[in-house]
Amino acid sequence: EPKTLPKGVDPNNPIIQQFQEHARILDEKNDKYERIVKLSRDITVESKRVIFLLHRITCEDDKPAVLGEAEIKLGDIRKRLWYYVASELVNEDPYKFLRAYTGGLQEYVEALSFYHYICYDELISWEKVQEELHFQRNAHRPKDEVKDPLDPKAAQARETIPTKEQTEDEDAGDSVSVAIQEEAHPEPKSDSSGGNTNLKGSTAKKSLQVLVPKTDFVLGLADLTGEVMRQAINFIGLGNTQACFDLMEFLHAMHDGFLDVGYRHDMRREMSRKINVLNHSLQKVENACYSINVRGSEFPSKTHLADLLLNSRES
Amino acid sequence: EPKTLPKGVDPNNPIIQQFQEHARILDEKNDKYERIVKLSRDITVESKRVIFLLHRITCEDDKPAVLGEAEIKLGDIRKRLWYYVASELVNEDPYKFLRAYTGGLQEYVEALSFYHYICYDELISWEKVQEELHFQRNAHRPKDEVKDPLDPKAAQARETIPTKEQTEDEDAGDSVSVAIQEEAHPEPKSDSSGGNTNLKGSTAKKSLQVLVPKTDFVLGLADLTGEVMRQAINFIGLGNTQACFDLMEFLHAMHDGFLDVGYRHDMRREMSRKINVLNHSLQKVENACYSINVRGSEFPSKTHLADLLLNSRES
Amino acid sequence: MANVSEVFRDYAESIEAEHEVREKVRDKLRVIETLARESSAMLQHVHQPSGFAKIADITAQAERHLVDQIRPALAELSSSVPASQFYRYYAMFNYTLMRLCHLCSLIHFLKEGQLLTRAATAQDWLQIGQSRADGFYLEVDDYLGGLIQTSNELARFAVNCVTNQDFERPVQICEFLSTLLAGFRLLNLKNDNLRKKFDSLKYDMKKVEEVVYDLSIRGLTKSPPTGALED
Amino acid sequence: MANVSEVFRDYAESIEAEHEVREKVRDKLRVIETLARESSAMLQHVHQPSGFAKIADITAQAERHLVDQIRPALAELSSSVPASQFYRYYAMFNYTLMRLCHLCSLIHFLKEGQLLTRAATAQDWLQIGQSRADGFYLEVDDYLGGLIQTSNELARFAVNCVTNQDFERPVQICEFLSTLLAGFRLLNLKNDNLRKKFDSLKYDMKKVEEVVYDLSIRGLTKSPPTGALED
Amino acid sequence: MANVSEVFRDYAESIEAEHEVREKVRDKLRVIETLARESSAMLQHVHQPSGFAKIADITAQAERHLVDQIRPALAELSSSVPASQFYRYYAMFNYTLMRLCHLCSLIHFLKEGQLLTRAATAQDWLQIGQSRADGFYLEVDDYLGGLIQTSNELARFAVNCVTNQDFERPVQICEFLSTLLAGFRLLNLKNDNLRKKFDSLKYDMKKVEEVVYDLSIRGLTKSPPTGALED
Amino acid sequence: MANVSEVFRDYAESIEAEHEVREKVRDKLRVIETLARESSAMLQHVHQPSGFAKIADITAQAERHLVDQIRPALAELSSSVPASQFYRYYAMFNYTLMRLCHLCSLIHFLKEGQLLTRAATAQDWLQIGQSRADGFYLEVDDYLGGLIQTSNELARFAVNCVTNQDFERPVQICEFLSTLLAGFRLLNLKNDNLRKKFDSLKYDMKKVEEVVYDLSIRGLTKSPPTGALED
Amino acid sequence: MANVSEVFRDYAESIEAEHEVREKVRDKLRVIETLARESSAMLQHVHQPSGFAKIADITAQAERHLVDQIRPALAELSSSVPASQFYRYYAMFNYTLMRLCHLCSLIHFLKEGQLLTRAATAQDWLQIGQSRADGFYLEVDDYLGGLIQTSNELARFAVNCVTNQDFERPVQICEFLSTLLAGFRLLNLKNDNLRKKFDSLKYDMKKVEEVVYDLSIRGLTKSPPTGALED
Amino acid sequence: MANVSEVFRDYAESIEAEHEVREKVRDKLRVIETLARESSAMLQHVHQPSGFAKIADITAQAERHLVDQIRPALAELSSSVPASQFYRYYAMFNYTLMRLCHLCSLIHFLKEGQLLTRAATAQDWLQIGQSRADGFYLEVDDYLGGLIQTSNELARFAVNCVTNQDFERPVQICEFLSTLLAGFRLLNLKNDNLRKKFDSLKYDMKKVEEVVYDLSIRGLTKSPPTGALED
Ligand SMILES: [Mn+2]
Ligand SMILES: [Mn+2]
Repeated sequence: EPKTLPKGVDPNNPIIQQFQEHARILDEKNDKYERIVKLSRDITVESKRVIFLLHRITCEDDKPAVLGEAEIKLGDIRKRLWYYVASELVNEDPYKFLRAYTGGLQEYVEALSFYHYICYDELISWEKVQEELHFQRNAHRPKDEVKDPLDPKAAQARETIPTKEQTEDEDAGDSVSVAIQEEAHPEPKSDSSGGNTNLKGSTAKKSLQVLVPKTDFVLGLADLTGEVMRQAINFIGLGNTQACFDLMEFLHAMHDGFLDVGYRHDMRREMSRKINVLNHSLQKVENACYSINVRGSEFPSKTHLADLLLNSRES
Repeated sequence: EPKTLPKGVDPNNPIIQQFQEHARILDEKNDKYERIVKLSRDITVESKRVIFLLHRITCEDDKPAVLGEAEIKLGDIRKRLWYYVASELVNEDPYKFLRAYTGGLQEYVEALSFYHYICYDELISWEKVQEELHFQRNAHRPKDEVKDPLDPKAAQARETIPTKEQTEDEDAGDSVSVAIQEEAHPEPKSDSSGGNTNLKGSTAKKSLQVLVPKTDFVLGLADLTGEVMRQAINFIGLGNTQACFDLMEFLHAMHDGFLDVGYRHDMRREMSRKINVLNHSLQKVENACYSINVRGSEFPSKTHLADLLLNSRES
Repeated sequence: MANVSEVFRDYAESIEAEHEVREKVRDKLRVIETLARESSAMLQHVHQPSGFAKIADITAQAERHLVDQIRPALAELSSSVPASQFYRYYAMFNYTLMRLCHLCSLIHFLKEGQLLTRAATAQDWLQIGQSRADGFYLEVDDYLGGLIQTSNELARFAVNCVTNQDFERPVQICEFLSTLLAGFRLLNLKNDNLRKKFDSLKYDMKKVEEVVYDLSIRGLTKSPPTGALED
Repeated sequence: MANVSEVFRDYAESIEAEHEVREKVRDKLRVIETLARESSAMLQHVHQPSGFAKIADITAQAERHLVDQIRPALAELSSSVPASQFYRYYAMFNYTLMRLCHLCSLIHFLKEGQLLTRAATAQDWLQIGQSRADGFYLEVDDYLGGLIQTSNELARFAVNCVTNQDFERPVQICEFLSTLLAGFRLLNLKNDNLRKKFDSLKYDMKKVEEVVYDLSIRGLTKSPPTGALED
Repeated sequence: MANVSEVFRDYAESIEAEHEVREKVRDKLRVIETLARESSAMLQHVHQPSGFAKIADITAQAERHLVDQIRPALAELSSSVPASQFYRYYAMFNYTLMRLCHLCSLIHFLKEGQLLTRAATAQDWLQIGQSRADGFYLEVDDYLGGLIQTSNELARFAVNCVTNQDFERPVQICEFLSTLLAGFRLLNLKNDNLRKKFDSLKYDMKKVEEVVYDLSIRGLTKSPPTGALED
Repeated sequence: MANVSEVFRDYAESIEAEHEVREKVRDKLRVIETLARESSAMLQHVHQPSGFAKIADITAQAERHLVDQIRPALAELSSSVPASQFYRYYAMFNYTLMRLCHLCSLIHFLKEGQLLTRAATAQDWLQIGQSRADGFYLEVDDYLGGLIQTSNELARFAVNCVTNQDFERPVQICEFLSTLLAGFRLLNLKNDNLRKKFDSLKYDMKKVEEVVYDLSIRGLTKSPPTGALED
Repeated sequence: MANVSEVFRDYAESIEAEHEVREKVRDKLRVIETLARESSAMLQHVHQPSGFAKIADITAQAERHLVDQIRPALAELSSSVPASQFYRYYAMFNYTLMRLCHLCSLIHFLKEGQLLTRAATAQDWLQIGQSRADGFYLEVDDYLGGLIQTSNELARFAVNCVTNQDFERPVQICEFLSTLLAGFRLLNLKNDNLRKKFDSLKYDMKKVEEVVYDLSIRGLTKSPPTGALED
Repeated sequence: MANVSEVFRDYAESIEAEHEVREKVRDKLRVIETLARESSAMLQHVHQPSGFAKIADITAQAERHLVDQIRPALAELSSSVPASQFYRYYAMFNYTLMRLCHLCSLIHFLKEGQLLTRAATAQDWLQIGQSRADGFYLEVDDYLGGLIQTSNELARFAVNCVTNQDFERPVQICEFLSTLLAGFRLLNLKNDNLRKKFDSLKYDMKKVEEVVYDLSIRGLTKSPPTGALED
């Protein structure tokens, strides 16, 4: 680094040397932070698109195609964006850079859990999300010391994105890869004492991963409820009233969950804001179900009503 | 684009086709916006570093080396970051994306004007700043339709950064370049009616440029005053009291200027905040000059005082 | 420091110039807004029993008003915005453009029962550009925002149709909204203004579905509505 | 929806666990803060006439207090933070660490007239790690923040030295701050907390320069101070 | 500068004087607010089954209360505000005047099914001025604000009418709101507060239209409502 | 000034003492809040189809939980607040008391369909004082704040009753809210906080009236509700 | 309800009329503000080394500008505000009047070293009324607000005087502020805004006292300042 | 639910009662504040050359004013606050009490050069209680807050002493502040408000140290100040 020293500042002065070292550390941290922020923004944009894609499902028959496309997109986000975040976090305390990627992570959890709910009709678990962001060591790795956004080599290394096939089948990146220290991540003594750093059942050896703090996971789930509400309103518009009742049940379960979480201590302000939104979403769906019922009551039988609605739509 | 259509939605329905087109336009705009935001963040970081570098000047002898390094860094920012912003803005209304790059632009103006002030002892003009962000057409050009951050080709195209030499001497990018429409940017009828879109004296034909709105230019200058204040305090610490008086004069001139600007209409809230900071900076320097004088008065001659301070520093 | 004051003098002039443009734009806008308010007021009559019978007259009148009065006023606005600086002043007239799109698409729907495309809105109705190259033009966002205002109005209209004994039109509106909804679903909206409005479209859909339902169970629709998305 | 409640039960447990860690950290911190306040109180005496004569005693006492009391308390804090989650709780003890660095570098300067390096602060004085690999460690930011607190204290001290008829030490402090300033100038600081503190360092420098100036014009310095950055 | 403190003593007195006026106005206002609250409480009964049958009694009682109690209290307030400084204290009683207008127009509508004009509100009901020349007077903004409060109340009332088996009144309310809405559309509302309230009026209109819809689809309205604006 | 530090040491102790009270109060509160959260969670089930059938069970369970767990915890809190300093720490437990009142009045209404008075809440349910003389006691504001929380919950419940085919309860809720609203109208709400909540109560009332309207227009109510305020 | 729209048309006109007054006031104000800005800019030069030598010229120029340009502009503003509605539009020109008072009292002090009274400010300098009876007049609050702006400017000026080797004027300024402060202390400041400004006056006083201190400890004042309040 | 409105009427009364206490407290406070303002104004004269010579007279006058006027006014306030509800209204008079403490300690220091203890402040000067058991009493926080106001005033006074050629008193003030600072350092300040004030005390200390420095470097102090904390 050709750092110009002011005149009269002795480059051999140990204090000056020490401060040069401080400068290097601060710059590296800042550069890494910026790189992660940028990846996070990309993840946010792409996750939002997955969510929109999933809203295009209007009936059972739509599912295979849409879910297939969503799966591919999610895989791309994982392999081409999260992978680089993970690489940046090798040998770092992930909490140090959490603020840089928390936005992207929450949006990604929202998208992934929405996908999962539609596929499997259940809430995704934290383990599953964390597992998704756990990468095999033999995958392509970018240079470890990528630093200067102005350094073309470094930038190139990051942007030589492994295509889907590469990531899984090849180990094309060896020429630019650098040994990742063999030592495993330090681990908390037990899961209960430390919380959520490590993968359950995984010793996390020699692996690349992006830590998913449980709080960010749950904040992502809170956003999910907004999408579920939108879907419920959608389904009413489409005459699928039963689905609306099902989604209400799901939201009630989520509401129970957040009711418990909502009063916990040391909670981020974000959380209470999101819980507020959840309450509104739930009430919207409750009101929708109410109006289905209050109208349905004018007609003798509920099934008859459904038939009628179906007829008026499909005939 | 393999866009999955929900079942029952006829892909040949003209309305649906129309909305597919709307979707394309919205996505493109959003993608471009994101790309510019990222470039802007890089510009901000690098500009800040130039400012810090310039603060390392402690005496006349430091100048050549530091200014040389600063010039190289500013050139890099220009050729490697602004150039890509300019490419993104080809055939776009720059105001459309101004919010995406205004942060980087203001910080860049701050750095550039600080550099300029130290070099030439004068305030940089808007024309000069705008000229700096004006690029020749035969320079390397990235693909025009770079869109998807997930598309490896596109990302590669952007990140295959031209090195300093390339940008000036070669036209290496032809293989990925795409014809930029020949048509000139639309121009306002006259400079006075429209304000500050076009380069004075330039017909802006076939050129790449990043628009520098005068307001952003002036906001950058407001930040400059903060750095000038810091430098003045620096100089007192270094015993260079005359420099402090000179900088006070400069700040007085800036203060006069902003006094006028400060009460203009349609002003951004940002501006009044920054003018407030300027007032504080000025008073800090005034107080510093005051204390030089109130102390200097205890001693017979001012030059004698300077000698003494110099002695106590340099001997 | 002679050049400092030059720099600021230059800037002061440019502010002054911008200020003038803004004043001019504001004046032109004020005219358009008053006219648009008048248009809305005319179209409001379709909700009332007295106006219901003369929908054709009302829409014809509103269309004439749009062509004869709003269009020239809009042309004046358009010419007061420097072509290359459309977005510099965009936030000023943005909302008004959206409202004009709404008026166009509402009148068109009342006349034809059809969606008015962006091309037609810009070219045939408002006579402004369709893309950046045309100078003053109709942004996709504004066009879409206008459509959603129309959907809000139509949901209300469907209710009043029934009050006024028209049992056909709600079905037609239902199909229209259904198509619109399918279209909007194809868009990737950021968490912005448009997305929130899109949600209101879903509620409109629901409301109109309920009206159609009320009609069907009472056998008041001539025939069951044909699938909205299958035409 | 059985798995929903499982997910939340799991989360509730993890919150509870985190809460416990926080409580523990908070308790440990409270002890350290009280001790650090005591240390500061001891060191305050150097500003006063009564304490001025016994600087050596005071620093010795403060150092003992640091070694005997603060260091073990810090070790307890350190062991209550899971090694891999240093940054998870960082904001809780961040400021306290900075203050401890300040105490170390102040005592060291009063004793030796020298800057205490980060390595020495971490290893010899606080006995915590120097890098992420060491678990609980001394971040560069905190070390630097501590140095600036020391510079603030020394600027005040320089003034009081003169009141107490010590005309040598201000010159020594002047040189020290000068070196520190040169060092800080090498850093690229974001517009953050540290940068604002850095500005205060410049004011300290200015203040101490004035003191040295006052002494020199009155011939109260034995010899002109030697260039601060040339040693 | 000997006379300076005298000068300031003068000012101190003038400030004291203003303070006294404010105290007095505050006291008078407190009385009116209590009375207005009582009026509101009486009128609330029209929403309830028990009160529904005796609407005439309730309105008569509320009107008497207004004439016998509120009017004199308002006269006292009016006389405590110096005529030339009406606008100086305007912000203090502004909201209360609005509320009184609301009470008047609500009672009047319940009795007559008609809009109460500003002239009548000021002259006949509240007995205050109609223009600035009359001293304490009823500002247009306050009158309009009161009307909108009435529209909110009537929307709620329309709902409760149906619950109480009155199927005529909702239609009457629908026409009333429709007229009001058309009136408001003519205003170029600069006042942001009023504009927000105007939005609530639109919402009330929609609500009442839905009530009328529900009645008409069930054949519960005698005849389709006749045109509200057929002038 | 020799005794100064002694003096300060005294103060330090008194500050420490207050600190301890606060810590203790905070600990007790934490327990109560956890319990209250559990109560709320139980009562939430009445909104859900699965819980709707077992309302009696749910309220019985919640009542037991309140008597067996919350009441003793509250007694501990009460004894940790020095009687003469009730208001010194009031802001700490204020909100929690309000919430407990809400739980009591909600359970009581679900069981009995009646309003729970302040006397009963304080004496029978929470077993704390009713006036300042009793030491730790139930302030009027907190009682009222709790009632309004209950009204919010009941408005939502009315909607879910319909979803769960119970068409009687909404009418009962409507009467309850009507009574509450009439009561609140008699108060001169100085407390801004309470006034804002009062607005939410008005909104709840309107919401529930609309539910009853929906039921009655469809002939789903047995009979028109009998008057709530017929005293 | 046929006459309703006529009624609303009336209101629309009255709103339009008010709108016009506001537009006119705004226009007049804009002119004054530009002129006041120019005045300020002139007076700014007294702080600068280049301007310091020509204070008499600068103040003379500023005074001429005030008399020749600002005064007629203010007369136009005054005549555009209906006399009986002074307070209705007060908030619009309030701040500007304050600023003009500031300019007057600053020029006067620079020339005479004396406080300008409210009577003189209103009558001799601005030529507007002194009490409500005079129509457009100078409120006490505005006069006081202007004085405090002047104190802010003078505190800064005292510092710059020293920089420009003038050691007399700071003493004079010190006395002036002292008088002002004593005056303000007699006022019962209800107006929060003024109270905040009063705090800034205290701060100015302290600042100037420190300047005088710096001068006197270095023997730069001719004599200790004579008492400001010796009445 | 017949008795509900009775119940609410009860509550209405209790709310009214509280309101009356507040009104009364507010009135009493207003008197005290005016008196305290007068006291401050008297004491201000010590900063001015004219007053400097007659410090003894000024403090005597201020003390008389405090004993004869403020003390009885405070007794009236004290009796208007129900003993058991001291903390309920605490926030109303809190700040005023602090200011009275400040006046007492300032007068005392000017007379005796000593710190006034809390006991003496409460018992001898203000004649209010010292602990909660005494009813209306002097809280530690308020006493400390008052001391810090005094330190602010004394820092300013030290500067003006020098201007008025008194070179002894700054040294005395320096010792006083030093003692105070040491005392505050022993406190674990939880109260955020007090902590901010503590920072201002540190700043005052530094300022006064600089004054003493200026004196001692010029040989204007008789002797180096003797140790402040040599107990
Ligand atoms: Mn979302
Ligand atoms: Mn900067």
